[in-house]
Amino acid sequence: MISNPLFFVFIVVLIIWIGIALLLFRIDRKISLVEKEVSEALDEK
Amino acid sequence: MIRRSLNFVIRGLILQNRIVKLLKKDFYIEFRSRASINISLAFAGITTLSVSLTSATMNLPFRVHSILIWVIIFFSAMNSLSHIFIREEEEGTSIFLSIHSEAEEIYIAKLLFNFILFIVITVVVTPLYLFFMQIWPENFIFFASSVFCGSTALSSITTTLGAIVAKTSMRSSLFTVISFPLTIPVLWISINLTASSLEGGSVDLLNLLFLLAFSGVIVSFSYLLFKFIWMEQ
Amino acid sequence: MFLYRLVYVLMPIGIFLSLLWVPPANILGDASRILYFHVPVAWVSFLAFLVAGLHSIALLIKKSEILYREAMAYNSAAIGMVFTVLTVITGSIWAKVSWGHFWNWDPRETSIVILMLIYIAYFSLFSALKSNPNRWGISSVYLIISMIIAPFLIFIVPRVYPSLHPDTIINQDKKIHLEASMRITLFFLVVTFTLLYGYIYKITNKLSLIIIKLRSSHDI
Amino acid sequence: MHERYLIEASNLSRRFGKSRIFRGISFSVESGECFFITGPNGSGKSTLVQIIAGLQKPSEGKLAIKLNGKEILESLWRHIGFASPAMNLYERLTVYENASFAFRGKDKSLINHYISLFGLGKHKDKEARILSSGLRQRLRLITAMINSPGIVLLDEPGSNLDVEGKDVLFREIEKIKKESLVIIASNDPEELKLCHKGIDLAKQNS
Repeated sequence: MISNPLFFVFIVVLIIWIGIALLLFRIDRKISLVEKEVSEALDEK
Repeated sequence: MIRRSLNFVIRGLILQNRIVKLLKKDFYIEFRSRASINISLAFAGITTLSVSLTSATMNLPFRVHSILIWVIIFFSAMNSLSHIFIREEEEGTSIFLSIHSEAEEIYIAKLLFNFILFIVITVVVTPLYLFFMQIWPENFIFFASSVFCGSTALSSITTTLGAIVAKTSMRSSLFTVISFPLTIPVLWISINLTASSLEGGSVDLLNLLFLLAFSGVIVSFSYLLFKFIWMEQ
Repeated sequence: MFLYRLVYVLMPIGIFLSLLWVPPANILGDASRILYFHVPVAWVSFLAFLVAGLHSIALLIKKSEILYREAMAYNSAAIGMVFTVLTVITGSIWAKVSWGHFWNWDPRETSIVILMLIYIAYFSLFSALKSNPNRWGISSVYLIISMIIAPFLIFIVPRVYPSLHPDTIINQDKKIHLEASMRITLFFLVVTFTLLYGYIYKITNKLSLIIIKLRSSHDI
Repeated sequence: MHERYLIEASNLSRRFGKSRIFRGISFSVESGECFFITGPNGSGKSTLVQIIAGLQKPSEGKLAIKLNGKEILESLWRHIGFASPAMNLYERLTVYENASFAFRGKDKSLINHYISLFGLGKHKDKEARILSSGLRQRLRLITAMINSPGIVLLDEPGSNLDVEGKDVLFREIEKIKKESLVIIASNDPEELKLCHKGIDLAKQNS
């Protein structure tokens, strides 16, 4: 399995997608923060 | 166009006058407190001595010698280089400084101060190192100019970074982090040059010029950008 | 925005091309398929750095919409940071496959590591300036200065100092064995990843703009 | 004196991160006028003075400083004398050196003149770090007035001063306010009496 070079290709692609997923996760968290802020601002009014 | 350049020259002359004043002020303060330069020189002396104590009998390759020289110079200079700006911020004198001088004048004065400081440190460190390690460069002029050009490039980049660091809340601990990636190319080339001069290689004019060009580029951009660091625009 | 959404179509095609359509390279075999992912990711990390630097220059020249421009530079750097880390990881895997070591301090590797350090320094500077009203100016100056130094690093240092290893397999591979189909695939994936970068960048910028508008309308 | 200065501020506001210090400040002052800024602690007096001096920028609004009708865009500091408790002097320089650092003219006897005017004559060669806070305040005032600038910005000019020091200060302000533009930020009613117009930041913000 490990001697198969396609295994490494697979790992590389996986790592790239994990990285992009983390980036998306960060954006997601930022959006939820803004959501909270918006609802608080609306409550005040 | 002519009027513009004339204006520039006149401004330059006024600048000069203020710069001398600023430099004088920095040197007075430095020699009365003597805090940073003493620590730097003591640091340089102690590291040189301890390196020679432990390794003088060994026959180190020239490349290692050159790395050691630059490491000693770099770390002894580090403290005082950022100190020149940090002191203004810590003692709260930056308002007094900026209400009486142009940002560009401050930059040039500090750059000159740092440059002189750096040269003083190298002038102390290098002969000490050569003496204790019992080595002598084949081509002394090449060796001296490699050290000189490296110092010029390093002091020009660290002046700007010192100004940046002085404005942050963490100061000296941050200085190492932000200066490392930007000083690496300079250190790299300086170490190579010094090594080849110790080995007795032929004069590498291209790399010496590279170091000078590097400092020229950095100084001219810093001159333009300094006001954005120093004050809100 | 539509242009960037093309990434949904192009990315699957790109994956198909790189994994199934392209023949394996001569020496490396199937492991050469890493190239089609590693190179675009590395390209994006430099592109993001460039975009962040250009935004900083625009910010210092125009001095308007300060908060938004500052956020744009920051967002680009944030994406670039992720892609730089990905480049380092994928690159070291490839190095392991082709040279047998994870890390060799080849000039190319060195320059990407220094780029990563510049990003890290930028983010630590940014967080250390939190309470400074002039954060936009100082962080922009840092990005611009490092953008000036980057070419020295990336182009001059590898040329002045040839790598300790003679010509690497990869470099030979790139020069000699890159066939037309490989070139097309590589180009295709570079475009696709650039679009992906642009897409994420647009989204984060929109979000920053919303945050800025929200904060400024908050206390009036 | 042909130099007529004019400061026009319209709708200035300043925020620091998320919090706002003041907003909606508008005023205009001319040469020959004395303008006071008052308000409780934390209402942004010092910040406003620093904005006028160009040390900080307003977050919103416009501040225009004009000389003979033309806006000064460069080297504003050449026209300004500034003293504030936030402005520390160089501890390691002597009184004379601090004053001459601020001095931009040719005639060096003026330095001695100002030093003895504010009663620092016998402390001339002492380093600033061994001065008392009152003497430091006098030195600050010296550095603000030594160039006889067109615009004088004084933030809490009377703090730490004794009766004699205040006498000198008031006499000097009376003298310069005929030709220069003087702005005083303070809570001391005695100092505010020097000026005939001004703003109260507490009223502005409510």
